[in-house]
Amino acid sequence: MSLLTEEQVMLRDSARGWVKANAPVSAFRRMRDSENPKSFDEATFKSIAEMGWTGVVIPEAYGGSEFGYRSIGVVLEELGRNVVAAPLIGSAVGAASALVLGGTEAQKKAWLPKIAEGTAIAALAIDEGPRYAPDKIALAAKKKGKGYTLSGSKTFVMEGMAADVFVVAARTSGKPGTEKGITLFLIPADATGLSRKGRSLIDSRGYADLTFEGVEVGADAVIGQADAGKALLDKVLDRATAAVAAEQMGLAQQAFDTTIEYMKTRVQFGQLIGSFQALQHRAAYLFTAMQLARPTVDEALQAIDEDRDEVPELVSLAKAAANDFINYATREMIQLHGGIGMTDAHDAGFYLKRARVLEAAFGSSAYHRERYAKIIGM
Amino acid sequence: MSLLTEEQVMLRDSARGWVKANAPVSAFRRMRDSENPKSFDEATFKSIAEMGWTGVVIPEAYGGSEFGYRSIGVVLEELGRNVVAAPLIGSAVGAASALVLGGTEAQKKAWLPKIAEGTAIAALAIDEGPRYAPDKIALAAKKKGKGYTLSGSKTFVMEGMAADVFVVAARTSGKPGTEKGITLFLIPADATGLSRKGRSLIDSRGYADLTFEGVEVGADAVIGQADAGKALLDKVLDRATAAVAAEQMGLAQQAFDTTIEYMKTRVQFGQLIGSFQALQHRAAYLFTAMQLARPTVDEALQAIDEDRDEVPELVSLAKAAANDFINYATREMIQLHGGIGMTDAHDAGFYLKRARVLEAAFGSSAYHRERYAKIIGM
Amino acid sequence: MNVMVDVEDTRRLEAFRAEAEAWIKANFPESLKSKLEEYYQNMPRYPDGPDWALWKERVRDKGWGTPGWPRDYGGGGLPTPEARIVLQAFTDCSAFNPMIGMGTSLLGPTLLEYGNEEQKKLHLTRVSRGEVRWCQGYSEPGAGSDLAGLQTKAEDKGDHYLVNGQKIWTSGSRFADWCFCLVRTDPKVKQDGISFLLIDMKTPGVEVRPIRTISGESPFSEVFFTDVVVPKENLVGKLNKGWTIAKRLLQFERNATNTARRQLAGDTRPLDVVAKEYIGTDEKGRIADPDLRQRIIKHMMEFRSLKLMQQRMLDETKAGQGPSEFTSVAKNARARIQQEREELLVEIFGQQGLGWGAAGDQFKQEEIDTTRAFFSNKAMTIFSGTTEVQNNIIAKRMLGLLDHQ
Amino acid sequence: MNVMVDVEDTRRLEAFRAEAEAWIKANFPESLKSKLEEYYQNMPRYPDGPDWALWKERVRDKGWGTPGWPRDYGGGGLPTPEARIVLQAFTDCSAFNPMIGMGTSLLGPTLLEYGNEEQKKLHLTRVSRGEVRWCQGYSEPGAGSDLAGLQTKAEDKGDHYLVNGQKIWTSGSRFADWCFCLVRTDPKVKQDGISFLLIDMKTPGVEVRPIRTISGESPFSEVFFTDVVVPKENLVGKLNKGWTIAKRLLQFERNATNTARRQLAGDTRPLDVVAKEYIGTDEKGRIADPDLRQRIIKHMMEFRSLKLMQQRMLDETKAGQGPSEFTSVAKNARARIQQEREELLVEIFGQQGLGWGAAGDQFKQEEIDTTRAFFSNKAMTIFSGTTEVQNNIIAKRMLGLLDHQ
Repeated sequence: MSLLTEEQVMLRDSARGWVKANAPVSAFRRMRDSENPKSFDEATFKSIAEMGWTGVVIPEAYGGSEFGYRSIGVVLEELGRNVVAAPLIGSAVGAASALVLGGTEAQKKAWLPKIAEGTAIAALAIDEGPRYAPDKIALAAKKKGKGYTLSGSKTFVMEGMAADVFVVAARTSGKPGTEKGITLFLIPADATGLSRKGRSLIDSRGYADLTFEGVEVGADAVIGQADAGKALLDKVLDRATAAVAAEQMGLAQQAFDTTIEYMKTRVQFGQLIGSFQALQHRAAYLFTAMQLARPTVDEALQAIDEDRDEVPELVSLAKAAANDFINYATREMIQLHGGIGMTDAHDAGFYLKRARVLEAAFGSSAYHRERYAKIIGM
Repeated sequence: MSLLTEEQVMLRDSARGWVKANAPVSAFRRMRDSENPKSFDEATFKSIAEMGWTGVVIPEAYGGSEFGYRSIGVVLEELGRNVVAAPLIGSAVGAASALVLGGTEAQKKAWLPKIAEGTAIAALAIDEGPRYAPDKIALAAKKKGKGYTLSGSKTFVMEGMAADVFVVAARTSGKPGTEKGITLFLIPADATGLSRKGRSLIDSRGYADLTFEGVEVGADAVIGQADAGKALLDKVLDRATAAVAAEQMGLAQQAFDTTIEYMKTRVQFGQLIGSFQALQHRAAYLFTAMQLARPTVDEALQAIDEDRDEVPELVSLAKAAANDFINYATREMIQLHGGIGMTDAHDAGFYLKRARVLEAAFGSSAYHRERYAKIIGM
Repeated sequence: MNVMVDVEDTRRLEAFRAEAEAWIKANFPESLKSKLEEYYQNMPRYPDGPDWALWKERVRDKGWGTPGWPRDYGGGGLPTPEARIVLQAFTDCSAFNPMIGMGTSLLGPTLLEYGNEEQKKLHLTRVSRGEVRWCQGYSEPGAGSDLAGLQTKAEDKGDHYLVNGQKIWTSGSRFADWCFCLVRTDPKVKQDGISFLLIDMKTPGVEVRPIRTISGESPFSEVFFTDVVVPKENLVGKLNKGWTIAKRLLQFERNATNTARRQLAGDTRPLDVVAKEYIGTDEKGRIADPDLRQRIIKHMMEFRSLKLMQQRMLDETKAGQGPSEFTSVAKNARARIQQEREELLVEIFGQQGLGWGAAGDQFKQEEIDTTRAFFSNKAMTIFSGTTEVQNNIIAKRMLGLLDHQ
Repeated sequence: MNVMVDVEDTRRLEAFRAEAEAWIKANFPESLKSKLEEYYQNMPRYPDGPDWALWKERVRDKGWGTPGWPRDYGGGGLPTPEARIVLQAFTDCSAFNPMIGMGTSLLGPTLLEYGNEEQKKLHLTRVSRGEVRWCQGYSEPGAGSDLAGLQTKAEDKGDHYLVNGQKIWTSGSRFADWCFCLVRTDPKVKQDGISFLLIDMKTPGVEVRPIRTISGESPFSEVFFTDVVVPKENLVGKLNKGWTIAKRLLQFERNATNTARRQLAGDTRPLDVVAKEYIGTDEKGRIADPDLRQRIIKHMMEFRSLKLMQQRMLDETKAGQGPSEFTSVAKNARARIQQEREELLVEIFGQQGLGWGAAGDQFKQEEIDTTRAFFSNKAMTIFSGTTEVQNNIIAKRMLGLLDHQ
């Protein structure tokens, strides 16, 4: 069944109501203009945590609601509509999933309740260069006594400047490119030898580059199995990727709605521009493309909730579809708004900018099409 | 200079006049309905030969006019406009080029005058399977005394049922895929051991599959250098490919013109369909695409006439561009004509059918994009 | 809780599915299995033979050709979920519904909404029992996208209508017994001068001329009406109010083509399998042509998206009412993707995908079938409302964009 | 024979080209070479400094800033082929034309056709000598694509016009001395109520407010006119006949942007080189990402087609007259392909292509420049007539398709 449950419909309605009341796009604009180093508004995030959305994939035993991934997708979509900036994907989906799926009881107890109540922020530290390439993890974690010493760097860590703790993908053996030898570590942001530096990206959110200079951690920092963490890493990344796709669909839906609305008010040549047939057909093509993209995202999230074998291919299908659609939708948004959309004073630029960042995050369409092809054996 | 010379403009005008007077599309329809096994009308071809178009790339010493490739392109374009069926590309361009570029004096004297005057038809026998893959020539030519014995097969030989003689690409050494070992042979259609069988393709032209069962030829059958014919073969194929692209552009131009004309006469909803803005923009996009494709074909032919080093990449650029454009133009032709274009009684189907055959002939866009990429080192 | 009801529902329906499949497997004649392709190729002409007659008889007796229609009209009288299961079960068991055609998919649902009791009783029963085949008299040479511009006229002659005019693209009319037809009963107004008339094809003055299409086949005809006498009881709905009925029927049509088996291309081989066979693989086992490979990947992913979208729409329909404007979105997406698929297949086959005539030692059946489908499916973006007309519907009815004021 | 004439022509022009290049190489100050990027980035503000002044002076004295204009107006007085060679030679010698701007490319050619003798003498001479910079007062908030819907009014006050209204997207207006402006002189009719007026930006009542765009830069401004007094001699052409002049200038504009250096992207690195650097290569030396590689190949081939098309148009223009509607085709093609190029580059750079702010140790100059160009060039399909407006022009003026009747 591809439709939302009653519970999910309620969640969507409450998220929609909250966003309308608390997070218009103008709030994001204010945050951006304030040049907040964390790149999100703390009061807004507090309110989000109070709504319970930081705990949607976390079991009740650790302070969450365990509504699941389709549910957090519903929330992210609504937030995405208004480009709400909040550390959810890295923390409440990505890092939380790592702990739920692979964490020890001690790790879970230490961090999940805090993540769920929004008092701690966790982040996923995966990329080591300009592109998403989880198969090429190189950051070295050398065995030292019972623990490990980490040396290397991570780049473009989403929500990395605000994070209290990192889930770090490192290499305990093997060469970059080999499956074996991946280990996930849970490392507090204040660990000795770990430093971070902010990166300004076009979407005005908080990204960080991390440098590990002989960071020493104990064996209790390992999440899941040491040296055989690839499967866990893949699961975590699939969950974070699907969450990104959900935010993308919300962003894209609003880009579409805003554009249609503009077509119904802007007059040129004595006519509403929405009455020009060439533009009507553009709108129809865009709408049709949206109807093709949307179910792929819902299906991927649903499949995660049902723990189906086809999760990896469905996630790649969803991310590629969401990437392509949001790229198309934001290009059309700018074009159909004409000059006004080119101004910083209009919101269209926010959608375009966030769109391109999310397209690159957790894999471009090229990455996911190739991954899909490999999975199905092409 | 990318424009036509005065001489070429005159050639174009005379071709245009001839086509209008002698070869309306209805003539092709009659030929098709007659199920002529040669798949072209002999009287029409005789008239074409009298116009001198069978000798455009052949030196004056052998009965041609040596106007060059840009000039034969001009003619092929005009013939392509009305889907005129005539054995020009394989004979008067492909095989003639092989002889001009690599033939011995004896070979030239024996065949070029006849080709030029249209009393003999020659054909290129290259493909050995469903796809154009000249790098994979396998047909074996084994040394026997001073001569060779050929065994193997050739497929989809354009104009092959009407041919009196074949230019055959064979392998005298090495494995399929290696550069060395290619030899071109000139083999009369009535050679012992050579048999042919017609193939019906959607464009109602004459194609043949050839079977070589121990066909014995002398050393004087070799065109160019034995065992090192790859460079000559490439040159011949580039010339034939560019000629195909020229026919494609004529075909596509007419598909476009016919469609625009229809838009100016067909009424629906009380309006000419050409007055609907959505269709106007479609026409504008199509026209713009045509302006991008056309110069690539002219430039490739011009470069051949000037014997530039960049011929191979320009030919691949031209074929890919012509392929893509004609595919697009014929799809739009069918769609914008609506139901009437789906009927056999309308000409649109002829354009669609010839288009898809020419797209596959001498390399798909995929083939030529990859070739282009390899040439420029991507 | 709703959840519990759902669970019970599901259990009951699963039991019914098992029952339906068992019945089909037990009753579908073995010999017809090989006729599957022929059946779909020749639609809407039925195959012949005693097994065929037997199968029709068996299905007729259960009313399963039209499982959701009332028993009074020869249907199965089943609730919607069960009826859907029966129809799905035909496909799942590699069988087919022997009653399928325009009678079951288009006229039936329309008459159920707009017909009077006599019309329903007479015509639906015949359709349910497979006794009568219907064709559609909608398009005319001058009225394609602008269907409401039709000119075939029906004059009131007191006790009957006198019909004169020409229809085109009437699929299956060569084998049809009856035609549901749009006719002009008032020339002064456009939409409001159209009526919906049922015409017996055996009436004197009806002439059918097949149209040969670019695929070489003749699945459609022109139908000429010359002084054709039609009894007044064959008018469906009110005089001059046929346009509303016509539009409703078009929704059923888009819905039907959206779920039509052959056009869903689910039955032919996956593109990547075909591509590997024709093109070969590189050292990593990938399709050897890198450019074509990327386009195949993209297409296959979009094809999967399409299937998910269709599932979504089915679920939404299940939760709501009948087909809506949303069918325009589905029709456009499916038609485009299907055409892209066939363009790709023809490219994959290379020159083997360009054969004309019958299959044999030069061209395989699969190749020839694909080439023909390539041509005939160019009509998918034209018939049942062009892509352009659907885009107008999407823009205006779904997105609320207005015409020039 | 024509051929012989062509040969002589070619020899003469080649000799002239050598001469022009020699002069430029001898006279272009070494220090300005590094300013090339800065110059284009900051257009239309000129760089400063003594070398800059020297270069301007040298070019001015030869009249080579406007080599094809009459010597009486400060131009070079050269025939068209020679003038073209001079302009090309600036680029080929890695120098630039210091007079370039809206005065040379837009106002100049327009005044040459429509200005009276006094206007030409005064304004063209100042432009040729680099003494005056111009900006364009065309678009208004309510008149973008529908330029003729403009509302800025100029009232006839006997000895002067009184101008009130607002212009937008006036590029370079912050540094401009004068503005050529479309104003409404008759509110009762649309196109026929527009006049073409030259306005001194230092007149009281003219206010310029920069607009920040999505790229973070402010290359455009709004210009407000409040009771601005404009002498009557500043009217170009006849009263209420400015629309014809305006359209002609738009053709010059499309032509200018079609050949503008920065937007031709010839100066940045080829995509495949960048891609290999950022993505790496596979075992066959191909760009390692097969999907992206195919799109890069396709783009690079189309980019080459574009260049061939531009060459063709140049040759055709040479053989015929000035810019025509064909510029609409060129503009649309170039704008689309340029935008695709930047979308690809941003994808190739990966997250390094998404930086905001100044270049430094985290983002290279090339990366930041590309990101900004990515944003600012989204305007290429909007400004100087949107893609949609150009498509209307192509459909109607070139293909002869009519409006609804």
